[in-house]
Amino acid sequence: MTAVRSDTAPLDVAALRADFPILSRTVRDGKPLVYLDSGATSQRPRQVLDAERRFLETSNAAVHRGAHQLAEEATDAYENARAAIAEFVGAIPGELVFTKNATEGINLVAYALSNSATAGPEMARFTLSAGDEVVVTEMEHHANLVPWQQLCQRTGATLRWFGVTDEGRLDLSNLDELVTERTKVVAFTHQSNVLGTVNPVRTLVERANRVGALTVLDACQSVPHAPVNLPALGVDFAVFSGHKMLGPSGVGVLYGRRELLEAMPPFLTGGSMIELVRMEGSTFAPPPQRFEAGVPMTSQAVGLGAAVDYLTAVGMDRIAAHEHTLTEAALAGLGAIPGVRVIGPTDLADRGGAVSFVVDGVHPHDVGQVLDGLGVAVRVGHHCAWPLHRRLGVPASVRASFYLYNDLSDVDVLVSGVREAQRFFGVAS
Amino acid sequence: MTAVRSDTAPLDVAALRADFPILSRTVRDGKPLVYLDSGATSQRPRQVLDAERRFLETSNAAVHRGAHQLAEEATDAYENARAAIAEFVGAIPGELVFTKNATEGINLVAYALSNSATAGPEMARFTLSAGDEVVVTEMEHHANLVPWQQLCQRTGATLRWFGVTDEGRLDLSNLDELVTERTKVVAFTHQSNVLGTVNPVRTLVERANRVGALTVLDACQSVPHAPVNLPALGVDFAVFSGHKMLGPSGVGVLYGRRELLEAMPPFLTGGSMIELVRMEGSTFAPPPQRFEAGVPMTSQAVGLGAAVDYLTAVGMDRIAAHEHTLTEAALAGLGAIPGVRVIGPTDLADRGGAVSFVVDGVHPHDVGQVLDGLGVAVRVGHHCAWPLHRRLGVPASVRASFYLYNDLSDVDVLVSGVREAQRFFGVAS
Amino acid sequence: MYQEIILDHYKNPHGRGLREPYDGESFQVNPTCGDEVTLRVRLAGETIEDVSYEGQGCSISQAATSVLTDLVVGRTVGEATRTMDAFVELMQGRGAVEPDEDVLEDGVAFAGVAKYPARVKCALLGWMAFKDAVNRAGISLPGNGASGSERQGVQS
Amino acid sequence: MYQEIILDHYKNPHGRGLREPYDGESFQVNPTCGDEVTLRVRLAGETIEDVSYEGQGCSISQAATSVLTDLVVGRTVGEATRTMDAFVELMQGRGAVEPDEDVLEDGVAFAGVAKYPARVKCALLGWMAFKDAVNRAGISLPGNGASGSERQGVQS
Ligand SMILES: Cc1ncc(COP(=O)(O)O)c(C=O)c1O
Ligand SMILES: Cc1ncc(COP(=O)(O)O)c(C=O)c1O
Repeated sequence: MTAVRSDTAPLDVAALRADFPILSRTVRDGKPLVYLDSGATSQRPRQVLDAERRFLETSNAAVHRGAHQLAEEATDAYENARAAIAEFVGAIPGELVFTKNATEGINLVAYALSNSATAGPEMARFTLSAGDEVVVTEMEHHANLVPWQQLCQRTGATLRWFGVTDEGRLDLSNLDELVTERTKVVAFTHQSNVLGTVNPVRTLVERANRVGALTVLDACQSVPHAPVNLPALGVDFAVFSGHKMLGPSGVGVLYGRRELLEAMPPFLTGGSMIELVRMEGSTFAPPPQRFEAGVPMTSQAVGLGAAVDYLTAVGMDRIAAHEHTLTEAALAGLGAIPGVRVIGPTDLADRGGAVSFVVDGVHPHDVGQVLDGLGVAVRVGHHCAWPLHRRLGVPASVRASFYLYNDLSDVDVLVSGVREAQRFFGVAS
Repeated sequence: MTAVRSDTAPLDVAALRADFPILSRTVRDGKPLVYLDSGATSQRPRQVLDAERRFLETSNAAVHRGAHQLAEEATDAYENARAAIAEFVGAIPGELVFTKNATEGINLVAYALSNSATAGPEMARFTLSAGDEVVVTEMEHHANLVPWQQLCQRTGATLRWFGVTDEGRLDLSNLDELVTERTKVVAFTHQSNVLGTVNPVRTLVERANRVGALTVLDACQSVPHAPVNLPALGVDFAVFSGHKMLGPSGVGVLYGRRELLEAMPPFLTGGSMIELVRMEGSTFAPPPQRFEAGVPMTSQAVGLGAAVDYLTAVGMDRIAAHEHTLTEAALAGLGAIPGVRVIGPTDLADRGGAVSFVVDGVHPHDVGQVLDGLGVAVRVGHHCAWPLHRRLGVPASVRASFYLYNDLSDVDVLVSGVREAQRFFGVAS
Repeated sequence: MYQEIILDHYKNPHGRGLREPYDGESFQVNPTCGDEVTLRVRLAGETIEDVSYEGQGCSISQAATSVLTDLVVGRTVGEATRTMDAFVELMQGRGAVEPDEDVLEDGVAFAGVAKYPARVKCALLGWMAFKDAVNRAGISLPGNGASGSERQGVQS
Repeated sequence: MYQEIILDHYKNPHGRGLREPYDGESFQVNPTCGDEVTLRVRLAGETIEDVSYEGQGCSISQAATSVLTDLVVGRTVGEATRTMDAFVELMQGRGAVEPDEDVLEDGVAFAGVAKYPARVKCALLGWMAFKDAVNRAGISLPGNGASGSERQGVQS
């Protein structure tokens, strides 16, 4: 195990960057790459690439299915990764289900709930029907919105949602009217992928607990960027994606309270998740296996295990502090440009490192294009949060998002690039 | 592009093996690894590992979501992989959906069918209800059985199945009684992962077409081992897994006829699969995007693209011929041992390279253990085909499965290892 | 990619605004960025008498729609189809297609956009709306401009 | 791993067969290989008077169940629990646990099996059935032998 840094000494970004091969490439005719799109997907350090390759060159086999030495080694590597990732979020291994991405994790919960309707009388506690309600927020990523719309469509339940204030905070003024005895699920994001807003998990969980609703936390943008202890947050379920936290694509995690995972019907079915199979019907394995049908993303889980080792060695507190510094600089730098408007909180309390903005008179696509020409990779569009953009009265925005390998010079390039876009489109003042 | 060999010149196995780093390792105190478990998962050549790493070190980004150069390159790599894989099975790119494994692909179809009940009147053609029937076979992998049991449970439809003959062939004697006007889906395996049996796709498809039932082909064990043209087979849907064909884990493929994919409701929902999202409801993108929610298994798709390039360069005809030779030798070698009984066809017509057997007086686990001690990796158990084992009157079996990197010496080690197990347990004659 | 011609059309769009009467109207959205256009077509027999539109979008989508009006107004549906096909071919050519200025006029300025796949959809948004609006006016436009596999927007 | 003692028990299992009367019965299956055991327990107060069983399985599962009968018949439920805990600890110890021959008797022969994780389930199959059968006889067996997270079989 790597040594854990819990201090908040500044990161040695230059040393860290040396671990990420892609960061030394150039784009668009020799411009150094300034990667400010980690909110969409992060880059991977050698340590993660090497761990996956080492696994594939020495121990690759189908896990939980074989008795030969490779199968044993592969199963150990896969389960050790689960244990490492569980520890990273304060959970026990049996509470972690590997999925292909966070999106699958949310769908898993939504489908398990609708499946409970036909899965036998003991599943009644999970069943939704007309009159029941699911509550989400207006700032959700589509991944934590559309599956709930679909669950409501399947079951006849009604979707309701928290609004967003002009400052980009959750409007909790009607908390008690929204979350009521009719509420079966409250699903919300820990940290907005657009605004950076960190939501008050405790307040929402307390209210949901009071009315007996399940809570589902979208932790995609929090777990990669700050220390997160999921059991301590008190949520029933949470999801995050490997590719946003230095790990491989193709692997995500669903955390679920043990008691719930044990009681829930399965979602995807097939090999490795069964207990007894007859043509007439089947019974299912205990969790987490019950929710991992088929040959899993084995090497990807191993890679994600290496990613959490890497993050732990750097120190999540230090990463959070580092991103705080970058966010502060970006808010100041962009805020100082006339005609640039940051959407989302401009104070740094309860705010993570995604900075979205619009430039008066220049469409986000065009801002992005000018930045791209300068080597700066940002995201433009609605960032899979279309209703949020509609609420804030903008069709789209430009988003810069930071990670441990960015530094203040990246912020400088971003800020001067935005000025350049204004000049190019003749809107500089 | 690599040159395609369509001749049937014998494989240069030694040269091929040099591409697979794991095959040069030793197990159990220095025994050379004899890997006969490719039916569970295959190993990966350098070319695939390198392609994935190259992608990750140069072009990694979220696909279909960004406008910067990395995002463009990543999207191109991902879509080029889709095109290469589509060509490999004779399809067009728009007919291929990337899933996490074949199991997800089958579940996708099964859930899309049950979702159609609440997805609007134009989906009525996909809806199942009480009185409708789903037909499978007794030789299915759990992945192509349990999802249909669950679909029936969700919809009230009835599951029926073809039996298996003592020789391990599909019993089609009651084809017309089983597949009737009530049948909505006929799902069956192309090649049994236990018996090696290749099923008569044409016969089943013709009957299904006659009654208007959808056909779902489990091509997990055929696409990796022989030339397969899915549209030419006439099936409506087919699935296969990357990890069984030299590609990464965490990526599978669902093939669907364009017209069906375009008409079907979505399964997993979230980012990248939408057309328009409002809090009140959403509409969905055309296929294949409609079925690819969330950030996909990007580098894994790229790796699978490299795998089909590799397979094509070697030549699928030659691979099939090679496995034919190995299967023939294994059937002869094992068949010559008193007390060893092969389950599955012993004639080589319509038979692929999985050889399962039982040894009188020695439990499969114990046979496998002795083989493992000799460096031979085989699979023991029911191989996720429990009903088939029950039908054949054995609780479990030993399975050797071959691929392009195996040669006749591997068969020799297997056969002498089985004799060794008999000696050890005192049942040699 | 930002040719002077494109910026000119962006800043001074031709034919902008929604006008009555019209024979077909289409609303199209680019699902990745939310850009949208509402476009109306007025026909006189086979001839496109007017194209009017409104929407929000980037320089590329706005300019391309402006160029579109220049290219199709006063032409027959058949001529417009051929122009559309040429423009779509140019945009999907990854920079490898040599544009014909006789056919595409100001549209040749978009040759550079074809090298940026993420922006191709922007350039085609107005054309998708045009094709759909003509269809809705009761005339079926053949051509490769908006086959099922390239459908990119939403109609409402 | 195939100690002589294991092979002896495998070839000449102790206490095999299902006998009447009994107080609790359990059916357990190993889902990965289909091996199964039906096991009955007869109690006299706190004392285990008989363990009878039938099933199909590999040498390890068969021998382990045979050893089980030697270890628990004639003992109290409390003693049996301690033995079970020691055996489970040995099996889950990856070869790092030193077995106590006074407690485990012939069971020490399974120390080598602990190095083969895929076979640990085989060695524990009979013990899971035993624990469940005692439970079904109305006596709750504590201990770490079959907590939720290690549940490996099916009960019917
Ligand atoms: C015939 C067959 N079908 C389905 C599967 C399931 O494939 P996967 O586990 O990759 O989803 C397998 C392999 O495990 C198989 O052999
Ligand atoms: C807040 C949030 N939720 C959910 C997701 C979906 O993650 P994935 O696409 O990896 O499933 C993302 C990222 O795309 C996100 O930022």
